[in-house]
Amino acid sequence: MLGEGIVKGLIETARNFVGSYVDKDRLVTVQYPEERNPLPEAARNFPFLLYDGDDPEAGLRCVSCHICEKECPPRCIHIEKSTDKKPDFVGKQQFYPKVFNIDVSVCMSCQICVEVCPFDAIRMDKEFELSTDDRFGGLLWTKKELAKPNEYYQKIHPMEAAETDARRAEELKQTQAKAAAAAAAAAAKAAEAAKAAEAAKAGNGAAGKEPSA
Amino acid sequence: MNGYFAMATGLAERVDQIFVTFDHWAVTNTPEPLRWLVSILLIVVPILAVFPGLFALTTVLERKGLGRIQNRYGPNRVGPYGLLQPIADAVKSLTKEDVVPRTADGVVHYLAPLVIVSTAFLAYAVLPVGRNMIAVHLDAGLLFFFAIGSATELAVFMAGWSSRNKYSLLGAMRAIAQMISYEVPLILSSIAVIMIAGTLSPEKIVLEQAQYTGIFPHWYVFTPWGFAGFLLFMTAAAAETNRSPFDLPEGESEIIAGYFVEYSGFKFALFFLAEYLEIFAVSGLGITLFLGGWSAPLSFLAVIPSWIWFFAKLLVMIGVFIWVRGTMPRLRMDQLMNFAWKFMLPMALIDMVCAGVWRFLPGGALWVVLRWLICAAIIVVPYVALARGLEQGRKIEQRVYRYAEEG
Amino acid sequence: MSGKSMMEESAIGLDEQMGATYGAGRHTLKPDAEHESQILEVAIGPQHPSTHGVFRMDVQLDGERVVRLKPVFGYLHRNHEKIAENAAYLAAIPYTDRLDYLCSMTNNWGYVLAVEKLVGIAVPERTEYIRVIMAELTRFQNHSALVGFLLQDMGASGTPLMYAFREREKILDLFEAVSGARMMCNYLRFGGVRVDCTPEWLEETRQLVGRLPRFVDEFERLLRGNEILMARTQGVGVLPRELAVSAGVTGPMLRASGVNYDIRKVDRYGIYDRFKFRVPLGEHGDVYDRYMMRVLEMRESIAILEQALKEIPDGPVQDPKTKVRGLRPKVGEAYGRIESPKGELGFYLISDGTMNPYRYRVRPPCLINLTILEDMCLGLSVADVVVTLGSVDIVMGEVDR
Amino acid sequence: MGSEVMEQELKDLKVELSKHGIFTTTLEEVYNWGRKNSVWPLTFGLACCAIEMIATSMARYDIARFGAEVFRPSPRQADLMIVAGTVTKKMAPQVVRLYNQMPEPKYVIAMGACAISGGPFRDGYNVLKGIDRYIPVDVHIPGCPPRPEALLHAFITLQKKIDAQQLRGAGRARHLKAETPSEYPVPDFGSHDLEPTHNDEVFPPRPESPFKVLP
Amino acid sequence: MTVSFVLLALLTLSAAVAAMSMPRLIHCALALAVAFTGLGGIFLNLGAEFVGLAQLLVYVGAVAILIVFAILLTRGSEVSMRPGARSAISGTVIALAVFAVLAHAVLTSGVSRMATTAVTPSNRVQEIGVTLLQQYVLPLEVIALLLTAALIGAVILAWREKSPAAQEGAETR
Amino acid sequence: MSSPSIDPVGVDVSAEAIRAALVKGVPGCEATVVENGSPSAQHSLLLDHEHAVEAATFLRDHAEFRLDFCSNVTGVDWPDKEVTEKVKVTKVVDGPDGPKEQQVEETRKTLIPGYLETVYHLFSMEKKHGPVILRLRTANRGEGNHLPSLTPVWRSAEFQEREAFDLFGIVFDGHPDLRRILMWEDFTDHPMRKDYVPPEEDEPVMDDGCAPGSSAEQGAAGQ
Amino acid sequence: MPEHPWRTVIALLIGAVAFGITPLALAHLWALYFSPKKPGPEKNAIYECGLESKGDAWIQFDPAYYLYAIIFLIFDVEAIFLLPFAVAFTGLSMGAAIAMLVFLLLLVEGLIWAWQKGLLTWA
Amino acid sequence: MNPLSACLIVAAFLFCVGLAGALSRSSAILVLAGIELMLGAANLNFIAFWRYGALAAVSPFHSLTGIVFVLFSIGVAAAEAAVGLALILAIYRYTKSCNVTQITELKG
Repeated sequence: MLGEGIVKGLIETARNFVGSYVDKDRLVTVQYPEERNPLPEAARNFPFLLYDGDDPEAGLRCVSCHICEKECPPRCIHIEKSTDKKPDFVGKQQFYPKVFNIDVSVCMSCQICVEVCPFDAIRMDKEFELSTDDRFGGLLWTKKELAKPNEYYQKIHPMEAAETDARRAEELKQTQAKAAAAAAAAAAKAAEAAKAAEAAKAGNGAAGKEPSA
Repeated sequence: MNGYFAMATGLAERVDQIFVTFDHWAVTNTPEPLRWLVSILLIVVPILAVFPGLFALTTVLERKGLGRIQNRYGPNRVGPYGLLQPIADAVKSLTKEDVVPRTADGVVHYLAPLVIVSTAFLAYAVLPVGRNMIAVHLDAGLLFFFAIGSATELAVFMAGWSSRNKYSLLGAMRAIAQMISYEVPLILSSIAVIMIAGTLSPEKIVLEQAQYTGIFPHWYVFTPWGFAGFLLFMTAAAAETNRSPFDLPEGESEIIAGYFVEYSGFKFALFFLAEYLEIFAVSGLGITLFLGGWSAPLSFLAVIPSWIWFFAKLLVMIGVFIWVRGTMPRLRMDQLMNFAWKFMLPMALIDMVCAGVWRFLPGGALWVVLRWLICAAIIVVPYVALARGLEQGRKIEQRVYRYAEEG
Repeated sequence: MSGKSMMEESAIGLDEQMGATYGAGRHTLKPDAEHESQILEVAIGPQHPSTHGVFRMDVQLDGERVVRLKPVFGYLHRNHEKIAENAAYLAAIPYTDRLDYLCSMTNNWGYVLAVEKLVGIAVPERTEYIRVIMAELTRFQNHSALVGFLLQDMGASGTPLMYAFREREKILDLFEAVSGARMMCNYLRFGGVRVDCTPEWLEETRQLVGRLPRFVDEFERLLRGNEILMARTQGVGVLPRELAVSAGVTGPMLRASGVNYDIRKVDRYGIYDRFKFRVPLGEHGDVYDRYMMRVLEMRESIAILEQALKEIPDGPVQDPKTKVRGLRPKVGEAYGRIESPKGELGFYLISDGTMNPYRYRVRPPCLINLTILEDMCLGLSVADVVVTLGSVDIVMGEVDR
Repeated sequence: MGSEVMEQELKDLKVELSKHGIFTTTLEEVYNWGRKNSVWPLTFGLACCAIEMIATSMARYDIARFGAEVFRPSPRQADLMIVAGTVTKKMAPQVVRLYNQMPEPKYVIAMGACAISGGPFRDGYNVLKGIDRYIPVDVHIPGCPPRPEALLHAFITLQKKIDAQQLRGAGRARHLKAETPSEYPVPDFGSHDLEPTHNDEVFPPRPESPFKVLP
Repeated sequence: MTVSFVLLALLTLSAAVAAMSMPRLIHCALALAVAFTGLGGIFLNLGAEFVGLAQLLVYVGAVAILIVFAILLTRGSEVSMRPGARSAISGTVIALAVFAVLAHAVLTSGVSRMATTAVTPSNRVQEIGVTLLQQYVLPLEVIALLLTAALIGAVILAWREKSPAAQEGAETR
Repeated sequence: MSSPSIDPVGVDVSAEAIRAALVKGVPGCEATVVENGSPSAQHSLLLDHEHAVEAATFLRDHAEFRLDFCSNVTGVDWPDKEVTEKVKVTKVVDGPDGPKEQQVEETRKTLIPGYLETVYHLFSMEKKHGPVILRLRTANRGEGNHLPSLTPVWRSAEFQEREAFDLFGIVFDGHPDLRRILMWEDFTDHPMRKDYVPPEEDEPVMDDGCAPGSSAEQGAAGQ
Repeated sequence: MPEHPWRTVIALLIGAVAFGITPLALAHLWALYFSPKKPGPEKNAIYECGLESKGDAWIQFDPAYYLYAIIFLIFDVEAIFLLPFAVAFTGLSMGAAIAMLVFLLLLVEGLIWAWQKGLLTWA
Repeated sequence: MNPLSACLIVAAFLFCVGLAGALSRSSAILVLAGIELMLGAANLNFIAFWRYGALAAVSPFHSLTGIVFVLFSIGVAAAEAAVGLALILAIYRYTKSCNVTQITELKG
């Protein structure tokens, strides 16, 4: 009968109209600036650089290996390697990025840089409120804007961060153990050497400073 | 007890007639030479204030209502509950640059929105919005309404043609074809009412319906021909005013924005205003003809002022329009025309005949039910036949689907 | 002065253009020698509410009847293939996300499948299940969005689209929870997926899948019996079976024309042979059939999802032997294809033994499904053209690449 | 003597201005309030971001709350152009033409990496490296694609920007100055590239920007 | 003779002159619609309510539309629409002559000295209906016949026979 | 994963079988099997220009093959290759003690002329098998860039051949509507060719001369 | 009031025109004082989906519209005769009603003819 | 001048405008429009005589004759317009012109 389907449709919309006043499922709007749906742990938007400790310069995990730069599909990362080195979290001497720029106006949020980074130095941020009227200044992020402390990472990706931290702690422990072993070996050697000769101070210091990789 | 009742009805009467009384008071207290001016102003100004106000309200209600149908809020930030939204829109439109295409016909382009708005306003002259509340007492009030309404077609044509835009011309042609096709059933379905009421004057038609048997009113919508006529009338009204599902002339997905593609700023707003004014006017006429105008739905509810009833009914009608808009897709041009000529027009003619039969059948006690049934049959049988014809002629059916055999 | 000459011009031009009729099974609608009304040339698009992006149709109208329709592409030609040929194999995955931007998961799968063929990679069991789950969720959201867009093209004021997106958001939430992004998931990897899904995620998905049939029911109540919808779609944009096959039309559109060809069944890629699901077939090949194919396939997707979510085993999600980064296939070539929601999505790769593919080619279902757009649309009105285009289900990112 | 007259005139002007001051201020407030609360976007999607733009107008995010769900398909009635997606060189002239055909005041949001800079596709031979090469952009949203919330945020940013605009004085909004153009040249299709490749008037966007265009 | 009559007459006549002299056909049609409106206004002014409104309904609502459609359908002819100088002059001269004769007749006949009734004759719609159906039944039926004949005739004239295939399609629908 | 090239019923659609059928069914047809070294083992058939359309029609209408579905058509560019090989040549060298035959190692450069290639992936919707891969090669990359069009056989090739024309500059003789499809009409290059150089773009750069986020090597990345 | 119904209608008409003109004038004033109009060759070109508009919109149109206009005209005139009849209907005899029925049927005949000819089917 | 003769003068002028148009304009459509104007002028005369004529006073039986006549006239005019324009359309279809002079020329 002509009109039957139309009436059915009308009933359906009426149900939704009335439902919007009583049923949470039929009023799904999240009123954005005031209300927000929590972002899932995995959510990603743009990369940032992690640093340990308080000093974004000294604690920066990036060792300027250029892997992310090469793998970045849209090639939005620009790194310039430093000429000198600084110790990383396990105390190994590493280069650091003199310049680390990410052009977020190009970044496609693919997370490949995070995947390929062997140093846990780059991670994805969840921040998305980045609209700006400054075309270049606001969208070219330098090392200063990119560096975020590990605590921030722990806050936005708790599970992932815990895993990374555990792994790094393990790594650190291993390195320290190795260093300790090396130190012990060196000490033993030194003791031997001391027995053989009297000059043992210099060797001790060198062993402590340079753990075998 | 009786005294209270009388007092209550007296008070109700007073409230009901408050505007009329004020009108009289103001006119009689004006010095003689200015009297005509005041009396006219007291008619014109309320119309020019109330209905555009209603338009503003409706735009926001429509947006919110659609929102609710679609599981969302709709405008709710501009002013309390988003009610100031139309004012913001008006300010924006007012200060927006006005662009007229180089090759357009400037004068006609400028005149089109003015013509369409003025004719839309004129229709309110014969609309009784309450007891004794009608702007102009015309013997041929309904004819006036239709005559004024027919000027809209030319205005639409002016808008579409003068823009010299392909979409707008297509939209205008669609709009005219649609309007002329649905104007016939619109007039014919109201003729049934005229036949029974015996007058072209809207106020008298309302008075005819404002009688009660027991507590039930004599609205024409409660008769078979009236019910069918009401549906036909409102369908034709939706088409006349380009409302969904008949909004082809401004079918966004096909011809961008129809005949006002090239209009910007407040001229565009005027088109919208006119469109909504027409919706109100023609809904108001539908209410007047079939739903008892300003009369209360039950006799004891007459204590509520008549104008409240009128506007309440109008709001309900607007609500239905919004509801339909939120539900239905749009018809296609040929379907629209077929529907008008092959369904609406025959049904309207049959409805007229039905009204004639109703009048000539005796209204005695036994006959009440019989008359009702006979008239209902006169309506329903052709309805089924015509609907079948529409469906089968176009091979429209719910299909059953097969699945590939498992391989 | 201009009137007459222009009329003649357009008439002559039309005749010339009409002279060039060609092709197997191509319909032509020759305008009558003496034209009652003048031909109106209208461009629909590139900015038009119903061309689903930046598509353009140069239409010639006789009144409202279409006598000629030329699709114009390239407004979103983003050089996907060239970029992928200049990048490593891995770097192409996020670009495939942006091909058919409604269905990043299936795009990933198509590409990953081609690379797996090229290199010869085995995929862990659990991964296969995850891929099926993702693909079917994608298919579901794509089809529901399509039905919404189709109704939008028909002039419904957004309601079906809103309902479709309401459900789509829920599916996108799932995608985001597992892959980190709503639309551009970049989730699949050669020989696996990037990260495993958690048991909680699977549980949430199960719950959502349990609720999806209700949504389809609502959709059907709203639309299926609607007389206007039926009148607008039945008998409109008919695609005959032979033409569909010749034109290489694939996906629901092909099946609406009655050809039983579903790559999930034909190639049995992944683990689709383990699931029981049916392939709905249309009879008339019109817009209504195409619309109904989507609705019925949504139900089949739910069936597959239920089975997959029940049977999904534990295990690794990445083939440990596969080098995801720095992949260097042997010299050779491979063509891999999947049944994406829109049709056959194929990837053709030629390796010259370097880190970058020598030739990277996408076989876009949308573009090829558009081949017969003109044949379907001739003689229809503009409104029908819009609906017919809507029923093809195009995404310009894939058409133009 | 001349300077005295000037001073007197200046004083009169100040008095006059202060008389009108309140009026102008309130007018400005109303003007900005109306504009910012009634931003009608052009129905115009280019690529992936368009889907997120649509999602923004859908039930979950509901841009209608800000009164901006009135997507107008005709540029004549639109205030805001959301460049949502990759602008290819083939499309760029059309985008510029649509912008030109919008009446003042008009705003542009470049949504997503592609619209800002060509984004991931900037190495492509057919991809325009940012729409701001041809038309001025008010708000940029990075992201690929930006979340619907990000678009809402950009919208709010635009509202703030509108709200801060002055009606009078040298610092008045761009569209209120008679000398600033309202339409920008539409590039032509060349045999290898668009001609010209950018519009010097708008690109780079700020004179004080540290960026320069090298030939 | 009231102010309103003069205004309406001026409107009608100037619109009529415009309708007959404007170069662009569509403008002519629109001016013609204004002239019809003015004429309807004069009817109303004279107290003939029903007829005035009927004039508006039919002429502005339908005849004007018909003319507009006819113009749009025969667009090729819009080219040389300026009245040719010779025919314009001769036409105007003839018309002026006719006007002179008519005006002379009006002014010299007894009409101008006739006493005019002060009251408007009753013309309630109901009375029109009764008159129509009691006194003028036959003309009414003849008008119906005429209208039907006009419908059929006009349609046959305007309708181009479709190709057999198209007609078949139309019939099966 | 089941092998897609063998149909469950058992029609052999391997390249070799197709070649045998072609040579028998289309007289004069030269079909060569092109081996594919990858694990996918999708070998292809190289057809000659003269018989390509005939062979395609034959394959489409063949009762057993019924390759009615031409899925994928694409161009491939193989630019001129300079092969450098070291060859030991015996030469007569004027030594201090008279002419003398000597083994000299010489680098010889041979220029292998490039060509453009079109690849067709065929399947059968009726028999549900495939793919059968056809290849056509042009004479060279310059004037001889002509190939017969297979659009008259399969409609699905229409847009894809246009695309190959647009992006690779392969001219398909017999194509009904060979225009540029993705780039604009006035565009003169064929960007998917390996030697295409994109136009120089004005890049905004910072004062220190480095473009935002893009380093020097990225500037060249587009090529 | 009742004695001058048309005066009110005229006043309403004037009011309505003023209602339309006032905002347009205000907008014009606004443009004059604050926001200068900036017309341009591109801006004031015809809109056509972002392309340059080719060909003219003012072309010869589809005759299908004309057929409907004719039928509409005939039925419009019919309505003019029906209205007085309908008003008088309550006081009329059966004979008069039948006369009107004949009138109606004559016109319906035209409609049926058009229907059968397939004229009412939009081409 | 009494109102009746004023009406008659206006009607006469309207008639002559229509006549002038019909005679001088070359477009057949405008010729038809001119004829419509002339018919309108005639209607105006009917109404004028109905309003000011003495007939109503003389015979109440004929008091509405003018009105009814105008109604019939409107009907006839509408029929004329429909057929006339259709005729123009039909002629236009064959001659591709609705220029009156051209049409006569073509007919020879």
